[in-house]
Amino acid sequence: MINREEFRSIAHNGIWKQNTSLIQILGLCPLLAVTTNMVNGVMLSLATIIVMALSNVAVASLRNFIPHEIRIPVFILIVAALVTVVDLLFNANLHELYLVLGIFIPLIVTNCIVLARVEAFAAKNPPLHATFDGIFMGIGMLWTLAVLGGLREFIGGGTLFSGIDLVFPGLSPLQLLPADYPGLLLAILPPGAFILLGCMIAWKNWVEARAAQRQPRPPIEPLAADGTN
Amino acid sequence: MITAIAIMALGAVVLGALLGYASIKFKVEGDPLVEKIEAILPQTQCGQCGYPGCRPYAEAINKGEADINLCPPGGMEGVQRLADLLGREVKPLDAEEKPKAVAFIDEQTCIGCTLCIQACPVDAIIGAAKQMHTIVADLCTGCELCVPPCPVECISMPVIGENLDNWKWKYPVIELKKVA
Amino acid sequence: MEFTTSPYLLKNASVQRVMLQVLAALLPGIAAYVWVFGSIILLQLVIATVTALLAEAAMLKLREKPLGLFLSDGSAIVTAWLIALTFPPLSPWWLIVTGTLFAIVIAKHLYGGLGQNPFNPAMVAFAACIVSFPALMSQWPAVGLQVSVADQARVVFGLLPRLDAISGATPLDTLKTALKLDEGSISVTQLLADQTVYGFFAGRGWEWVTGGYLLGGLFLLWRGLISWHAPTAFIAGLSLFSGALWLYNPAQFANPMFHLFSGGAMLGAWFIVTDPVSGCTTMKGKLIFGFAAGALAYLIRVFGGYPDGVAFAVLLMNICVPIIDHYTQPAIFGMKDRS
Amino acid sequence: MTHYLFVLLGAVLVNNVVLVKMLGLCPFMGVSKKLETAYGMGAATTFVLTVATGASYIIDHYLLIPFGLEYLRTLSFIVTIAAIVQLTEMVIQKTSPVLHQVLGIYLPLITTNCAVLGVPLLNVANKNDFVESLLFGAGSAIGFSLVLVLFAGIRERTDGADVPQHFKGVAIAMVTAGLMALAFMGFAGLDKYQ
Amino acid sequence: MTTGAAKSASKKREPTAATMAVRTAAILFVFVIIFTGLLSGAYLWTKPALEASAAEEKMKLINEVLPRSAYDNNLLKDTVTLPASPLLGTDEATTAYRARKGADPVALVFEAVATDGYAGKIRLIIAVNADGTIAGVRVTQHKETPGLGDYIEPKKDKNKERPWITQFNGHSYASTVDKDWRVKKDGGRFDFIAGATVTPRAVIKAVRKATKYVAENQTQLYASQ
Amino acid sequence: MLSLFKFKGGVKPQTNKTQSVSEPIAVAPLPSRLFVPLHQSIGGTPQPLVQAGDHVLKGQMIGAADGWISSAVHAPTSGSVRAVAEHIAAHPSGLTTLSVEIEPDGKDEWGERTPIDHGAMAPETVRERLREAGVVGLGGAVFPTHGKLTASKTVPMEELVINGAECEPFITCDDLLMRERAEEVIRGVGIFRDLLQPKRVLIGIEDNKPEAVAALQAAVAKLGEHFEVVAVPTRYPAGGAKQLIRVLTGKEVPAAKRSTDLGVQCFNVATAWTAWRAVAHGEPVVSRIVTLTGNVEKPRNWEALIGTPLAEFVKLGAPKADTNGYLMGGPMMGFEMPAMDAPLVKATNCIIAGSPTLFPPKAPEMPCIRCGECAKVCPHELQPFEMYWFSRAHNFGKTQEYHIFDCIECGCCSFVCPSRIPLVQYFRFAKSEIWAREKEKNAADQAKARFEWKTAREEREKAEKAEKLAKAAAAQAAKKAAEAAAAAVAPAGNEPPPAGEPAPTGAPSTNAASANASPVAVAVTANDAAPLDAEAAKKAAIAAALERARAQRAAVAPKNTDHLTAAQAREIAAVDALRQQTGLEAAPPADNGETKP
Ligand SMILES: Cc1cc2nc3c(=O)[nH]c(=O)nc-3n(C[C@H](O)[C@H](O)[C@H](O)COP(=O)(O)O)c2cc1C
Ligand SMILES: Cc1cc2nc3c(=O)[nH]c(=O)nc-3n(C[C@H](O)[C@H](O)[C@H](O)COP(=O)(O)O)c2cc1C
Ligand SMILES: Cc1cc2nc3c(=O)[nH]c(=O)nc-3n(C[C@H](O)[C@H](O)[C@H](O)COP(=O)(O)O)c2cc1C
Ligand SMILES: Cc1cc2nc3c(=O)[nH]c(=O)nc-3n(C[C@H](O)[C@H](O)[C@H](O)CO)c2cc1C
Ligand code: SF4
Ligand code: SF4
Ligand code: SF4
Ligand code: SF4
Ligand code: FES
Repeated sequence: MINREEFRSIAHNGIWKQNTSLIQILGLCPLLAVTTNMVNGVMLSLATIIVMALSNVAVASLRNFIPHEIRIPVFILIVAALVTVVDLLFNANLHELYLVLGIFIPLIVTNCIVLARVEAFAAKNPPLHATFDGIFMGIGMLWTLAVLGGLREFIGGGTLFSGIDLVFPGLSPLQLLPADYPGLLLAILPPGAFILLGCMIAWKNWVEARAAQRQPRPPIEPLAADGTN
Repeated sequence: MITAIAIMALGAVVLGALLGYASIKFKVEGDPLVEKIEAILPQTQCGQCGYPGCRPYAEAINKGEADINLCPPGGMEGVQRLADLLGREVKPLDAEEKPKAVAFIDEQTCIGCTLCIQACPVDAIIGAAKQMHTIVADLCTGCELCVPPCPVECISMPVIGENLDNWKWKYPVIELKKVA
Repeated sequence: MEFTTSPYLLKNASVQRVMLQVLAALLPGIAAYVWVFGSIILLQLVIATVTALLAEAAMLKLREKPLGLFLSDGSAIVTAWLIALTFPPLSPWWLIVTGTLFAIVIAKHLYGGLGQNPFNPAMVAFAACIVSFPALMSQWPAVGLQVSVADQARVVFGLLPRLDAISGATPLDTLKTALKLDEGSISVTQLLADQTVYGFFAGRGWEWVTGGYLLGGLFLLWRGLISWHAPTAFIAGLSLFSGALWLYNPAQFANPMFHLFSGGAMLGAWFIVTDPVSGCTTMKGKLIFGFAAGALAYLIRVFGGYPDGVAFAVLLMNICVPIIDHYTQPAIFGMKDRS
Repeated sequence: MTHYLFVLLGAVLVNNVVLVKMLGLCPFMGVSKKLETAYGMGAATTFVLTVATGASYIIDHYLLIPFGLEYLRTLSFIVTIAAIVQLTEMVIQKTSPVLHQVLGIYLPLITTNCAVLGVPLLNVANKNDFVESLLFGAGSAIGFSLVLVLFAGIRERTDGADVPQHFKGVAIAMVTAGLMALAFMGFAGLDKYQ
Repeated sequence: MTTGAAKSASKKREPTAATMAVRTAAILFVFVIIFTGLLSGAYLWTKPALEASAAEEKMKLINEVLPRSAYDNNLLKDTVTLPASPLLGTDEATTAYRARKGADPVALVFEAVATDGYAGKIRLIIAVNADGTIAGVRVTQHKETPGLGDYIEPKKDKNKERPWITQFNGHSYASTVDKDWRVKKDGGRFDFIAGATVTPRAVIKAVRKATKYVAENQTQLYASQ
Repeated sequence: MLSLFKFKGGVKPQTNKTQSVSEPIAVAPLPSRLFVPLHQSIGGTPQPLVQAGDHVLKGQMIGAADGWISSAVHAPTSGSVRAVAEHIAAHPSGLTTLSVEIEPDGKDEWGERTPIDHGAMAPETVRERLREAGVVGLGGAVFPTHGKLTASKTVPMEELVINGAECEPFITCDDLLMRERAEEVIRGVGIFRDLLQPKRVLIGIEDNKPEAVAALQAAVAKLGEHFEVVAVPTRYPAGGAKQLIRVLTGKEVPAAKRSTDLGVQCFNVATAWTAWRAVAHGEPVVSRIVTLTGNVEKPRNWEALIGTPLAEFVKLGAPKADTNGYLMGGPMMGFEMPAMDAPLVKATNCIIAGSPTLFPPKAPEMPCIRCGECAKVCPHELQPFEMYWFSRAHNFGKTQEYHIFDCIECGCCSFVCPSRIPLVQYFRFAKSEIWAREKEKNAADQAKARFEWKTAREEREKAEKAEKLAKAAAAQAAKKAAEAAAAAVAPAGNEPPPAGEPAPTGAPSTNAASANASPVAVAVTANDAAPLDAEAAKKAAIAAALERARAQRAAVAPKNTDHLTAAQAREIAAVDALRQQTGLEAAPPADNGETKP
């Protein structure tokens, strides 16, 4: 099956090391287009996670029956069918959110991450690994979308969780800044999305650089490192 | 539901047939990428990459079997250019970058066994059996393949230092760092 | 010897000298501005300058560059002044500060600071702010405003509420709004006959300010700091389009003089499309850059969503600069007949 | 006639797929490091996108709508697009090695370009007729190529700039794209006369 | 000779174009059957929910302009087609919904378009009572400047108690004189937000023309099938 | 009067020439030691002809020209050779070069001098004499003069331009030469004229040297020549060959062409003078006029021996106390001498003592603000800021797109840059990187070709061995077959293939050219004459490989030399010459195939 080590490496890859948005720079359209608030971003990520997990399973299980020449059309067929199912589910159950997310639900099909993972991982690995890969890649995407969405709505309007009522009808958004905060609208508009994502990538670079600087040291205090684990 | 399946199946048959047909009809041999990769490799033919020459290494890279950081003569710059070409991540070189050197045969010691001639991949050594051999420095790529076969260890690899012929103007910037 | 390579002789020139002359060239325009809209602009200039220098210093420190050398080059001050001059004089202080920070930090220093920014920092500030705060950015005080400078300063610092009475749309904005009014209820001709809007040959009061910029621009031209190509082409682009539509229907479209001497046109022509860093560098490129910027500025002014199009036009052309420069390389010595 | 011109120009500038509609961003970021490759990608995308909008329109109007199968849109569109892409690639590879050198490596990437599926879907959403659909498709593709090439031009230049360490590479490219999007906001409202 | 031999050998290994076509088609066929089947199943399963949510969406909008208690018929079934009209600002036929209580007409819910918004068309849904007064107006689609002209949407309006768009309630074409159908700045009765007068002007104009349309055509509208 | 043309750009730095023209040229005293570098001109490095301990006479050849583009070197005075060893070069790198160290015996005794009458001799002989006499361009480029004295075969020679512009600040050696030795200069020009047969001879002198103009005009009149002496406007770099040609003739010589392609040739006045001395007096180039100026008490021009160490030379001018270094050449294009024992060479026209007041330390470099000043003054109408931008980013491909090899390194751009960027240094850096890469690439191509050849040869040898075995077997089989069925001819006809089959494999499949070529040859030979088969196949393969090598070279060479500058071309010429000399050029396949036992 899957051992702890593999699981950890898959999780680490998905969430940080091979993060789709910050490292692979894939799946940018949903990342930038729907993150006008956090809720949109999270919900679209959830949809993507479902599609990714399912399509990874499907491809990983069927991989031996798919001839090489038509693998791309078949992969796409599988992904598209799953996406449409998710699309129908959203439409039926979360109709208003469905309207907000618009064509970005069907566009999960062309989300490069999905196909990239299917090609790069699912087509070469057993189903269980593939499922986890799909889920963790999705989680990696989810947290970046959540952070970007949160940043954008906070800077743009001083709120958090706006649009939550579309998912949980009873809840209402948080107004974090005073109501007379003028709001830097730019953050919510396309330019803001690009610039803030640029800053997030720079932040990730900075974190990595700092980690790399510290790395050579470990041998000095191996015990402490063990202790924290 | 039946119409849906029928229509999609029809589409599938048409597209599938087209694709299958085309995949045979329009098949092409060879891969131009290998040529491009090979053009970046330094052609030292030294085998330090673990492949018998630059071409096999290029093919291995193309197939995804080999990493791009295995060629020491190409140096970091070679890795960088391969990474650019292939869209892969730049990795540090998997060995030390050596200063450029050429082989030198100590003519006093050479016994004319011709073993080095056979080893040299670029025919940079001239000489006949039982005669003293010489290395044509201009042709020598510094691959060191001739060193091990020599039974009397007369081949050394002196480093080519800086001279008026290979001297280069230096990068002028003294990076402006905070002075105050 | 301290020096390493030839040439060992250098002309006595420096970036600081260039920037100081640009600042000097802005003075006539500023004087007219004070005369027309009051001295509150001086406060805004100070706010912008201080913010710009602080932001520049902070960024230089973060990037470990020599502070003194770059702070004294004056380029941040040029940017700051242009921001202050393009923002409404009664903008709240934080608006100017936000704009300036945006210009210096994002548009300039993320690209490596002086000389390396592909976009005009001052125009980035303007565009970012008008997109974010359209209401604040389109309200100008009426000419000959009867409010004391002290009270105006209070407005700027938010101690007095913003009085809608003291500010309104600019002549350009009024014109544009009029275009949208009921079928022909107000024609441009009527509007331009209105003395509160129209002065001698352009927006009332604006003609003097823009005239001041023109004077400054001619000074720069005389000093050889700018070439004639970009400003002339900009003016040509703007005049050609406005002139054509004006001839087509003078009741709906204002005359070229109005367009040239209202809003940011003159400042744009002489100080903004001439920005060496973010503009084209070849002569042909400068002509294309200027002409297209003028034409786009007009289209955005009249048909687009924003009252003045100079900033967007310049930014749009900034995007094209590398490509234009690439395709307008002059023939070099000995290669002329070939191309 | 002017209507169609406005549709085309609107798609190229005012509603630019990349900077306004935010579609096709991955190739926009990925294939813009060099001017040459940007031209190649632009050409390939323009071809596929235009063909895809036409094909999608036909499928939608002559297969899906008559049988009430609108829910199969995504599926049928994307499978068709994938097949078109793969066919194009194979044909070009065989018939014109030169063209394949130029476009070859970009073609497979197009399948995962959101714009290629997004534009046909937008056509459906906007109820465009056949000519409008084609123009919208071509306009979007031209808009994509245009900003891609301009972006590549700027990136080649900023490559030489002294960008702060952590912003080097993609981060500064994102900022550049942001400022380009800001500039393109200047076109806002220019399409209301159409 | 060797190459020839190699060629024929490789031919044996590789299928001909025709067989390959058949094989690919078959495999794709199988996959398509499976996944389209899956998809169609999902569709049939969710279909009722889809239809319900579409209807619910429409009703939700209508409920905003017309209280649910005001009528008792199924609006969505009692419709009339309005041809394109300059008064409505529409350039294609639209559907109007007729609310009735018992047999009495209560109100007409229909679409109108303000053509001269600051940034393009503003789409409205308007409910006009049978007596000509406005029951409610909502904006369904617009491109006005966010943060400036978008206060016509109650959600974006800072005034949550009495959003700007509710000012129309109670006005009617007959009772409100022409001069009053203007923003206060132009001497009318409607509020506006300084710095963004274009938008309210456009909406007011559109609503006025729409009520005029209803006033002129009321009887046919309720009568026709 | 001739109507002058203009070149774009250029600058007007302070000329600082008056200091060193008040005194006439003086002959510098014999130094205690001379270090004569063997490599003093463009082209092949001369081979040393002397050894430590040899006694030499003044003018005796100590280094023989190596190849056609190369020039001989001579002993500047009589004395004994102390060593032939590495000595620091007059070069910005501070590296050493093979030099002949001579201890003068103080007699300054000439060796044999054989004047010739150039009018009575074949042009080749005259050119050979110039080559033997070490006459090289003294205008700065030190290109062997005889190499420039062949008119183009296709373009008629229109103008001969003589460069007396001397546009760099501080330098006055040509000025004084023209004033004092005008007649000999004009006679030297006469030699060039006779060799090149131009329609007109134009002598260009900057208009800030009226005395020189007058002196040359007088000499021209006196000798009854029809040379035009023209005063050209003073503007740096009016003395650049291409600028002067432009000003005097209106022609623009592109970087990719030689001026002879446009029917023009250009020589410096001092070159003309040395040519006259070499021809009419048999004196090789052993000394030259050097301006010693700058931060010295006694600026003036000296006729100094080649090889004089800098330290001994500058003493003549009494440098002031705050002197902090010495420039060779002018302040615009010169470089700082790396050490006080570096020698004067043929290229040394001027030594400037520097001081902090004369050349203040450069203010810190700022980033380029793209103001375009540099483009305005660039005489080659380049875009220096773009070249700078991409050089700085190590993007060398782009620098070439912006024509970096058209840059003549005149320094005008650095001179005006408000950001005080050492632009020229960036360009030099980029150029040397590009050259280095080009060299590496050529080496790689060569290595690849040779490797392929070697692999092919090995395979062929293997095949030959196999073939020999097979043939033996086949012969046996044939014999048996003949015995078994004497009447049957058909089987014998069918037999050869197995024998012939290895032949095509002998041609490596990796190699298209030989694969195509050899089967043809084999097809003919294999069936007709079996015994000749091996020989023929081998020959065919060799021929094919030769052909391929030639084709490859033809295909590659033009690509690499397409965008070469004159300087690069020179470099290649030098290498080519070297190759030809060592006989390696033609070597690859054939030679090795044979040397192999
Ligand atoms: C960027 C920008 C966006 C604007 N958007 C709107 C808008 O959506 N609706 C509107 O009525 N006015 C808008 N305006 C304001 C108009 O240009 C104009 O100033 C205003 O409508 C005039 O009305 P006033 O009489 O209230 O000043 C905008 C202005 C700017 C600068
Ligand atoms: C910028 C520049 C300035 C030059 N100035 C002079 C000069 O003033 N006088 C001169 O004789 N050669 C000058 N030269 C050298 C000439 O280009 C050219 O090499 C020379 O005139 C050819 O003659 P020669 O082969 O006899 O040296 C200069 C070269 C350059 C690149
Ligand atoms: C291989 C080679 C051959 C040359 N042949 C000629 C020639 O035939 N005629 C000529 O005028 N110059 C010839 N040149 C020299 C260049 O033209 C020379 O660099 C230039 O005249 C010197 O002018 P300057 O400094 O501008 O360098 C040759 C250069 C090379 C490298
Ligand atoms: C003629 C001239 C015009 C300039 N125009 C601008 C301008 O429009 N906007 C700006 O931010 N800086 C301007 N600058 C200043 C400077 O170039 C600018 O700060 C750089 O873009 C910063 O790298 C100008 C400078 C000069 C010399
Ligand atoms: S290590 Fe490099 S040079 Fe050596 S054989 Fe491998 S690829 Fe060629
Ligand atoms: S001589 Fe020796 S080191 Fe040089 S190329 Fe041949 S084998 Fe390599
Ligand atoms: S003169 Fe200097 S600052 Fe101006 S463009 Fe040239 S290199 Fe840049
Ligand atoms: S050094 Fe080169 S780039 Fe600079 S001015 Fe001279 S020729 Fe032009
Ligand atoms: S997510 Fe849209 S192109 Fe990648």
